[in-house]
Amino acid sequence: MSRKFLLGAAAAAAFVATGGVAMAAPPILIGVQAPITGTYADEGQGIQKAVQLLADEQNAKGGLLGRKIEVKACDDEGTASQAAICARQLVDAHVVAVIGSYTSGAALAAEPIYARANVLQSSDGTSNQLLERGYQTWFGNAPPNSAEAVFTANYLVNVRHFKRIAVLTDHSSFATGLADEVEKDVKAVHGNVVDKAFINAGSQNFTPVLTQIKSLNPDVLYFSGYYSDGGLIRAQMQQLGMKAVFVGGDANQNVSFGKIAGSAAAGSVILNVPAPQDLPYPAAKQFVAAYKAKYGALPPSVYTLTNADGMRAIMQAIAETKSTDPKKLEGYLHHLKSFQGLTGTFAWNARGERTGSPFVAFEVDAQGNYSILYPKPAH
Amino acid sequence: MSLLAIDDLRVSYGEIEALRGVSLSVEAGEVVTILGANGAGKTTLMRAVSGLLGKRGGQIAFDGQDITRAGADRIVRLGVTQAPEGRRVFGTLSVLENLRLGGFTRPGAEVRASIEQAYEMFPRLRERSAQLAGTLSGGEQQMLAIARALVGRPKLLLLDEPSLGLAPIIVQAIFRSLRQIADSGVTILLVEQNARSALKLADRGYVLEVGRIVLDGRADTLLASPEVQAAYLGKGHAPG
Amino acid sequence: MTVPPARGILAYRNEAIGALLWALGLALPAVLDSSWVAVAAIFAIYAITALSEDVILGRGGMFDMGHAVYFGIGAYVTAILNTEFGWPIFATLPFAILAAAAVGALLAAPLIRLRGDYLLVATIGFNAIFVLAMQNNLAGITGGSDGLTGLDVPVLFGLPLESQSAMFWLDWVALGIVMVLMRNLDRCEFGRTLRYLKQDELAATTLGVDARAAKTLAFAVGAGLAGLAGTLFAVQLSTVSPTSFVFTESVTLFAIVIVGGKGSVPGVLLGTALMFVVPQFFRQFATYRYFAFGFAMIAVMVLRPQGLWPRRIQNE
Amino acid sequence: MSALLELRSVGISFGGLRAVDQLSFSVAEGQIVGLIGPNGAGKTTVFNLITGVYRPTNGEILWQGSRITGLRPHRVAALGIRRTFQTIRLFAEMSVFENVRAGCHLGVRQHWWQGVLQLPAQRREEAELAERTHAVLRRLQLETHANDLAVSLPYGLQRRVELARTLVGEPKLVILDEPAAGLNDAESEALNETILGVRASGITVLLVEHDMNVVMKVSDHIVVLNFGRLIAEGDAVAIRDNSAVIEAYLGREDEEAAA
Amino acid sequence: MGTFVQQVFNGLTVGGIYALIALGYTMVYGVMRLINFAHGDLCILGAFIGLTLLSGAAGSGHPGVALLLLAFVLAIAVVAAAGVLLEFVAYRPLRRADRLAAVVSALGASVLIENGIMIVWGPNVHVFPSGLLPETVWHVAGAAITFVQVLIILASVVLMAALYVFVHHTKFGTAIRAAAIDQDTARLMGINVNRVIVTVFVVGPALGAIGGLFVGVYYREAYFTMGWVYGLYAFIAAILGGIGNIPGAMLGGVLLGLFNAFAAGYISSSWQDAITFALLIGILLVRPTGLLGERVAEKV
Repeated sequence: MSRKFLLGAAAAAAFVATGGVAMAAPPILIGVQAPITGTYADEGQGIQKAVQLLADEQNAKGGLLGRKIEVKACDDEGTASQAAICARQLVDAHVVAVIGSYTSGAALAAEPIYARANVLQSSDGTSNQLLERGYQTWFGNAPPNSAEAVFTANYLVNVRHFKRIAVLTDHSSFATGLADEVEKDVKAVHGNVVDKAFINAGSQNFTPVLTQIKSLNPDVLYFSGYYSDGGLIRAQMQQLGMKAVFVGGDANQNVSFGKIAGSAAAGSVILNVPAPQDLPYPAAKQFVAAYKAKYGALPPSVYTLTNADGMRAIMQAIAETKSTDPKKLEGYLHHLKSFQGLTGTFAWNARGERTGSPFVAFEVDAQGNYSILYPKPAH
Repeated sequence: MSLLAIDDLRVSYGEIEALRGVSLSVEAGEVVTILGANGAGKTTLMRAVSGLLGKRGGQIAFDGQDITRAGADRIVRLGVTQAPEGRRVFGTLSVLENLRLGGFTRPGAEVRASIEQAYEMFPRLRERSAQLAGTLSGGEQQMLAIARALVGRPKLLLLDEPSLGLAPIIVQAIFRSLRQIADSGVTILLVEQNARSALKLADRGYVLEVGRIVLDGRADTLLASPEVQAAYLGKGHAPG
Repeated sequence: MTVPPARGILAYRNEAIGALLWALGLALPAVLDSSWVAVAAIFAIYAITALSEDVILGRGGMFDMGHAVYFGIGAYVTAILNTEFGWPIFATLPFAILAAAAVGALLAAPLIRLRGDYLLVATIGFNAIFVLAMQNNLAGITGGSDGLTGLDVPVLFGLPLESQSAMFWLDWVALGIVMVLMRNLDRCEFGRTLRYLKQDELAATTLGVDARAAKTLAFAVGAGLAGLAGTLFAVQLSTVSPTSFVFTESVTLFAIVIVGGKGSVPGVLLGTALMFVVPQFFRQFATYRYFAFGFAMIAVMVLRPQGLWPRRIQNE
Repeated sequence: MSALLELRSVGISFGGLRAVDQLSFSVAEGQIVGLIGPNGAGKTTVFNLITGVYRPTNGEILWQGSRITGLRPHRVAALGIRRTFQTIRLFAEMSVFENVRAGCHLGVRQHWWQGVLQLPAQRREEAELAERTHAVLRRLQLETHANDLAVSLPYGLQRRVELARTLVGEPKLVILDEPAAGLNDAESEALNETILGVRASGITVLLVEHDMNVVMKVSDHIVVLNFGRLIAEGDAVAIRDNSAVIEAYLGREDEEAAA
Repeated sequence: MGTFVQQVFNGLTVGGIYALIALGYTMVYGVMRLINFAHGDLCILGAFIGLTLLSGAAGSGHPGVALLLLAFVLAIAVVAAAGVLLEFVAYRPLRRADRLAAVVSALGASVLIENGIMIVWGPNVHVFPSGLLPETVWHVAGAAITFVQVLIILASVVLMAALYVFVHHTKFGTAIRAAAIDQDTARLMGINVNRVIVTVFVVGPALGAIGGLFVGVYYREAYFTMGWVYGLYAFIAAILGGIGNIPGAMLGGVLLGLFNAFAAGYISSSWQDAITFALLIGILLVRPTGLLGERVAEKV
């Protein structure tokens, strides 16, 4: 901990001691660490906007504990070195909690700094390494790869009975991790993986890889990467006359998927926690509407919403514990039985992993709309 | 009125002053040569006249028009072409393409006629018309450079060191061609190391030293002048 | 045009100012909060990397646009030896330097025949290959796209350098040493040999300069210093992943040297400050930050084509 | 006198063009040998073959009786062969002193790491190098220009700096490529003295030159090339009267140009 | 067999796009010895402008082909204007400076344009409207080839042939080649070199904008960082062919497309780029100035 921090703490203590109660209470600071520029700028800006939106809504209702919420954003550009600097800046600004970052790599570089300073961190990062060090301050807000992989393997092998499964991923930490787990879990349920191939995210030209996969005659192509590539892969599959079903991992769920895939989108399957616009939860619909009203566009991806859930959970913890003491907040979140998120009802285990998210399989229709394919809706 | 009139011309490269107030004139139909040691500013003068260099002061007038600040392309259009030092042919273009570029500012039909004339003067170029200029020998490249400048139908032809680095026998041939060009009525301003041949060709001459004209006069006078003999002709080496 | 005489007072005055500024820098942790100390520490690390790039690009005149490779090798060697084999950080340092230098020499040997822009593309190619190799979890020890995490804190004479300030001092001392080495490089035959080669390779070889050996050595020295910086980087972040060593990082290092001034130690330091530290002040304008950054790069080059603090022509 | 340098049937082609063909001649120790011929005859190519810039396609080059064919330039330099260039190649951003000191490169014994660490032995050597450099500068009357930027000097002086740079390395053979190019007649006469002075200090000289005033006066032996082949060799008198040489190179003696 | 033919067509399509973009690199390099690192971003700017026009006009009832042509013309015009502006602001002042200064200025311009696109169009992926062009698919020797692919391949061939004729068989084209060899001497011929440079900065970005629009039409998406990706590939294509050499850029682009397709298809998709780069480096070691580049023998 730096000298400055100690000085700040001393000053704060002195402030309280001299009866600063009569004055306006200082705001509760929430940090956002996200890639606001660079390759992931859309996701980063989405996270920043979502958190700001939630803070504004709460402030309109009088804030929390009688204090305003103030959001401090820091651009980590999606790189480790900038992430580490952001983390220190946010810690020095005395934030209570930080939402972000978007990429596992940036979250990883920041994680120990938040942990040492006792600042809560809620990110959509799903890399296992985020959990390995057992920091109490970590709260993953996206469903872990492991749970998604188990669901995916079961869906591909036992529900759809695919006989020849091709797995495709990009080189990102998240997508390779998910692809690896899916491959492992498919084999565990005695499925047949005929190929595991890679694309370069953003390179757009996927036909060479797909041509090769086509020659192996798979009946399904599972893609663990992101929607901007997924939509193109789907379109290029159709162009090449591939008959295989397209099944995409959660990162394919985005309004743009259908637009990019165009007429090819119809029949694609995407596995994820239920998306807000398809969820019965009024909160989700209301949030998406408010986001669109304020920023003129839909959130870029489901991760905007999972991070929003991180923010909502922390606000809830502050409200319920009537405190901003990190120890109390951590305890509250770790012991929460079920959190009503925008992206489903879930909780956190001791490692800060998101648990209990129900996965579903969506089918995309020709208009790019989603309908739940599996499990069949109860009603 | 002189065809070319240079008055108090000053040119610098950064802090180094290459020309420190040069004044000279060339009348229509004349051959004028500029003598001087290496580094005296001869090439700088030629490049300045052609508009390749900015001027710090002074004035250049051609055919009654001020061209001190004119762009190189405009000066060519007015009728001043140059065969630069070191020949500078476009090595990866063919001989014919080089010649055509020489007529870049002229109408097509005229260029065809000019190229024909150039081929008559330098028959070797016709033989090598399709060859890449870079594969020519040094002497042939010099012929090409001169021919290329002629295709532009100049009123004033600037020649910068046409004999540089050539064998004596080629130098003789080049000077014979220059005589022929001069006789056809083209005004020539010639910069040359080979002072004796240059003065024999020229009507008048100037001696340039460290950016200044130090001597000028009729060519035969200069050839006989003891200063010129001492500095530029060497002592007592008779032909043979 | 006369060149200032050899080893004049001027030459020493600049050195004295440099030494003084470096010494003052040691006090930074007393006046900055920890995030700015971290910025200063990473500045020192990038400055070493940029100086090492300058050995190849500025002094050697070889267009190396894949320098992040050597930086990355240093970082990965330290991370692998520490996390997989449990070596103490400082024990990994010589191996990080040597491995980076060896790779530099190995890649340089065939490449230095290539001129200018062709060398540039070949080094870009190596950068891409390196990043892919790390992402593909080469030999199962690079950790794939996640990279490697959980590096130990370096321990010096039984003293753990745990705080950000301690890490900063480590980086700052390393920067000081590298600055002295760069100054010496200017004054020895090896440094002069690089200048001969850069200004006229043919003339140099006919004077007996073995161009291939000297250029390979320049690559090895530059790469080795980058390896040193890589170790410090791994320590600072306690995590190493492929994204820190991608091609755009190499481009930034390349630009730092040119913006600052090739072959000039103060220039390269200034370049690092401009390209790395200044943007830190503008985080609140996140969206517009890099738009302005691009504009600034153009402006600096147009106004000062030789770089902010160009190398002086002087006897050394 | 034994041959210091000998070319035996040396040839090289560039893209089908035979630049040098079956060329044989030798340079005896202590001689000044002139190499002349029309443009494109392959004179500079011969220099590039000897100094290892080009590798011959056939034939061999002998130095004091042993083969040096295909050695790289720095190895050739290490034998004691130094050269100048047709277009002056000085180090543009360096002073006269630094340019000339560059010629000491092969005499430097320090390892690169000694230099980078500035060890005492290295410092002593630096002082020695400086002294050697100053000695040559004095000899060629360049001392007053030592700290001037070499390329800012007048042309004639630049040629002399280039020569000083070859001499400081204490060579056995100096190869001069058109040393009189760009010099006026007065300057080239001074050059003759310099070349003779070099020979007097025990260094063999091989030169290419168009200025007959130089070649004929200083050369002990002249080799004439045309289209890459040897067409004549002998002393100045024999060459001047050789009809093949007159036809290919010197031209009719009706004008001053043959000089 | 079907797979092989398919890979060839895959390679040719992107190869054509790479070649169109590479021409801009090679032309600018030829005349100015400058690697215009902002070129890729200019091309993608073309895609964004085309996209905006098409999205605005989609559903207006006008025929797709006419709209597409209009979008092409306007995008080309804007991008060419941007290219000229760039030359004027960022490169012209540096003509006589160290060439690396201009390279860094170009890198700055790349960052500027890329982030400018982000500010104007936002950081999201933008999608081109569908249904503008026929979605016909032909089956040739077991391979599926779409209308858009054929259009791109044919248009690339036609444009490249036109450029070749312009540069090698017109008076102004010869002037461009002359200026590329020796600017000062070109001036002595009466050639206005500034006009040549402006022409190069019009033609290169215009072809690049077509390449960028083809990317948009083929993949129907555009995002702001795309310029860097395509710029790099096109630059590599230009180097592969021998930078400064126009037929070289065409050859390099097509070969790079094919390399990529075969590397991904037949060797390993996870090492696709590494294989491509290794092949590039291998070629450079054998031919240090690219496939069609001039062997610069240094005059001694």
